[in-house]
Amino acid sequence: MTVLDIISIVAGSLMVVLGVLALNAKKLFNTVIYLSMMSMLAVVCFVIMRAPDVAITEAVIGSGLVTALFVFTLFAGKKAGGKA
Amino acid sequence: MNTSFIILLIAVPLGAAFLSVLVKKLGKYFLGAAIGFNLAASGILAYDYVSPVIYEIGGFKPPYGISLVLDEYSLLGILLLNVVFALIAIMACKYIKKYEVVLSVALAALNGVILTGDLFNLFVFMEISAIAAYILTTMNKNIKYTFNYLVLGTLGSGLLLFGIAVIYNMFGSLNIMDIQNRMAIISYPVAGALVLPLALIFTGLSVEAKLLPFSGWARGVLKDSNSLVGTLIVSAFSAAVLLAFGRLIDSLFVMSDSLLIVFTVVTVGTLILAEIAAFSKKNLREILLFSSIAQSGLVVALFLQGLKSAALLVLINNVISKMILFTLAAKIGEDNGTDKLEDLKGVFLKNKVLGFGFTAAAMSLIGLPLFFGFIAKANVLVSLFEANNIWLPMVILIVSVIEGAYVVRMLTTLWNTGEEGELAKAEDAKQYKLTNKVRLTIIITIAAIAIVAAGILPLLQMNDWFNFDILSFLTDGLGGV
Amino acid sequence: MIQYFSIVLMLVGIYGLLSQRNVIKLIAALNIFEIGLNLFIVSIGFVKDGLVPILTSNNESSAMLYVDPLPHALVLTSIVIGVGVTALALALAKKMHDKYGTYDMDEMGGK
Amino acid sequence: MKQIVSILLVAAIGILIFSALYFSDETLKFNEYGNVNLDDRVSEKYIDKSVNGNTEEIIFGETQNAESGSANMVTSVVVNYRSFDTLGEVTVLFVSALGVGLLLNGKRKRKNLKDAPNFILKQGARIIFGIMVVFGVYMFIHGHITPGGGFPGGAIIAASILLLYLSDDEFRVKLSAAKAVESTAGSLYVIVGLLGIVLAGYFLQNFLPTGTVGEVISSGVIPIVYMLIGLKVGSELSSVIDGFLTEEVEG
Repeated sequence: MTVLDIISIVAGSLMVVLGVLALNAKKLFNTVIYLSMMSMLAVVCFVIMRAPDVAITEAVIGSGLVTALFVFTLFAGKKAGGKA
Repeated sequence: MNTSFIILLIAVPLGAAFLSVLVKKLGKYFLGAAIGFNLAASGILAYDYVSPVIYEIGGFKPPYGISLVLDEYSLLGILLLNVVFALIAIMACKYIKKYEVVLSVALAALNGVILTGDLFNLFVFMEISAIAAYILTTMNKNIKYTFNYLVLGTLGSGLLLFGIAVIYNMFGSLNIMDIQNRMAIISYPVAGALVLPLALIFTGLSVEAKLLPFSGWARGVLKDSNSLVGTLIVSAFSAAVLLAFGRLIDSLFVMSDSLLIVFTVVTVGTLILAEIAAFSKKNLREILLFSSIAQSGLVVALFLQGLKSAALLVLINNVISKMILFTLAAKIGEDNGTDKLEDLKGVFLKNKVLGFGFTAAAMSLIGLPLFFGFIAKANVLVSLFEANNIWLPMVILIVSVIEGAYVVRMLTTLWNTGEEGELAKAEDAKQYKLTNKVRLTIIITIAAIAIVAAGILPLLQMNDWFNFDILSFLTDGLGGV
Repeated sequence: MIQYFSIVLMLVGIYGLLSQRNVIKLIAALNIFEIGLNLFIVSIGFVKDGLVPILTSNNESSAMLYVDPLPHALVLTSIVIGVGVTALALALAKKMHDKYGTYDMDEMGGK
Repeated sequence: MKQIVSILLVAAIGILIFSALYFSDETLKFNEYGNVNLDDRVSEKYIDKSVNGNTEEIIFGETQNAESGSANMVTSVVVNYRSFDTLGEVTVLFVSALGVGLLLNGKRKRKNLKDAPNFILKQGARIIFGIMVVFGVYMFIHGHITPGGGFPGGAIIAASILLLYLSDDEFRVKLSAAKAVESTAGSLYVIVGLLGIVLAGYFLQNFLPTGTVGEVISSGVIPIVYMLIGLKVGSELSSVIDGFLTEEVEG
């Protein structure tokens, strides 16, 4: 077992836990944050699998822009006065 | 023959889409030009067709580069698709406003779905056409159903990609022909190992092909759609997806017996259940959409049995007649504010030409003699009997009775105003509207005449019309001109 | 190892799609599924002791052992497609929230 | 109840997938994680750049005029060998940006931020904006020698625009300009493809000399195409962001 194996096991299991948490979160905002954390861990996994191109793309698009879009959607909902 | 036309079928509509964002006012003309170019190009390709062509994009030979395949099968596909697409765009041009770009992209993507010889490229084009379809369905103003469609469609294409990834892991290639060759080299049966990827690909494609139980999106999306969106989805989109489905089944599906049984049960189950559902519905568009689901089931079931030619005949019949039926149904719904059968007694008395077009298409759908559907159905039954298959013809015949029942009920209601036995009078239908549009009338008439002609001419010209191979007909009949 | 987790992630995504009725959570479930799928595709290209598939002044020959670059290219495409679909889905969600005042699909009723 | 049913269903699917992938006793097996022989795969030739019959080893900084001049093999797959997929991919983003625009259409104005941004925040964000844009441009121009490329580069540009949106109450991208960039870049991509037909014979074929592997000015059309992709992705994502950060004007 190398260090990378251990990191990948930790990251992988954390991702599964975060995924379940995201789906069962009470607040929608937490869902989004868990999703973003998952995406960040996925970046770690991509680096472990020697895929820097994919890692950069996932970091910028997956955990950056997509999270931003989710958050903006939620804020728009809050403002309209409906319950989130 | 200039092989560059193959790629231009995709590149020109894409270029038109990109350009029409720049000059918004000219969007209509760009779309028209793209459709016209595609019609002409597919005509030229058909006219010059001699033997299968493989177009290597980027100049890299397959399997390394992406290749487009133009054989009899895809030639038939692009002819059908481009003609149907053009007709729908002309008939429903008042809805196109603001959506020209989406339609151009959809045209490019559907051509790509039919032509591509690469699995991942197929996924990309499926996804483009699906996204175009999601955007088009927002025209219905019922966003909840569009969202349903989006979620199911994305899950489906995800599963398709999963299956493609497993195939790539096993065979190390993404080119369909190359995978086929690599399967042939392996001396032992590959069916066992292929169960998972084939199941994933089948599930992924069934979402777009509207097979049960993945067709939950279709009802919500189609039941109040207008004559552009609904007609495109039940004819053009479904034709392209089914053709891609057929190509994959033909080349990659090496199935174990149990897997074949599962797939057949799904498709035949779709056929039976959807026809029963269509029988129980009271609204014109709902009847048609369930009938469309049922026909998809039948086409895929025939592909699974290896009867490519029969499946293609059913597909053509379904696409052309559904185009007419759904356009008119959506138009009736729009003119009268409802498409409930009970409220539309005798609506065709207001406009007999359109009524006859509708009737011809409906007759062809159920396969009455003298219509094209009869040739298709006879071919299906004959080729199934030749393959020593007894139970599937039985199912098809029983289902045809159900189909016939609801189509006849639909037609009698739409033609007949009063009580039974009374002669229908045009005055009784006064409260309905079915406005006359010149373009619509001309196209419907021509299409209806084409259906009848394609139903009669083979009977007169060919001795073995019940055993008619559409693919070789295409090369001998058109290529040899 | 990552491969097992990626499949489990996809299953979590499917579970979310089956069990949730909230629009935002459905989109989140789709994203979880996509992350799992992307990890899976990259993992099928991983070669033990393979190098990053970029020629540099340290790894300067194509004869060395590299990981498979093709799945990386596929995943780049898949990520971008994913963000396109997610943006469209979120725009739909925003519209639905404007119309019904809620993100819960059950509360939206038949209309 | 629904939860339990879905858990059971998912568990069943999971068992099916795992048993088919890892526990099947067929001779043709799913290659397990890490145990992959690239000689069985098409990508072997992508690494050696030998699709068109090259037999020599590719050496960084020495080999000239290879069929694909990129040192980054992922880039050579994305922009040379499978460029058509990439064209499809930018089309996906194009259509969905268009769809977002159509859904959130109408006359729109900026949404007010909760706390009005102060002077330091505004100016600081502008400085960072410049650095980010330069980094994004660097990324897509160097896509053929370093990791990155058109998509992350474009996304970084979009992120820098997002920064301006968040730090400045009144900032708005000129949507018409974004559309113009997007449309021009997309059309130019198709035109590069068509030039391939005219100059080299096939759509999207490379028609420029590929130079020495590893140099900045090399690899034929790759930097051009990646620049177009970067601009296109950047402008598309910016217009998507604009759709989400504005609200319809009442009445």
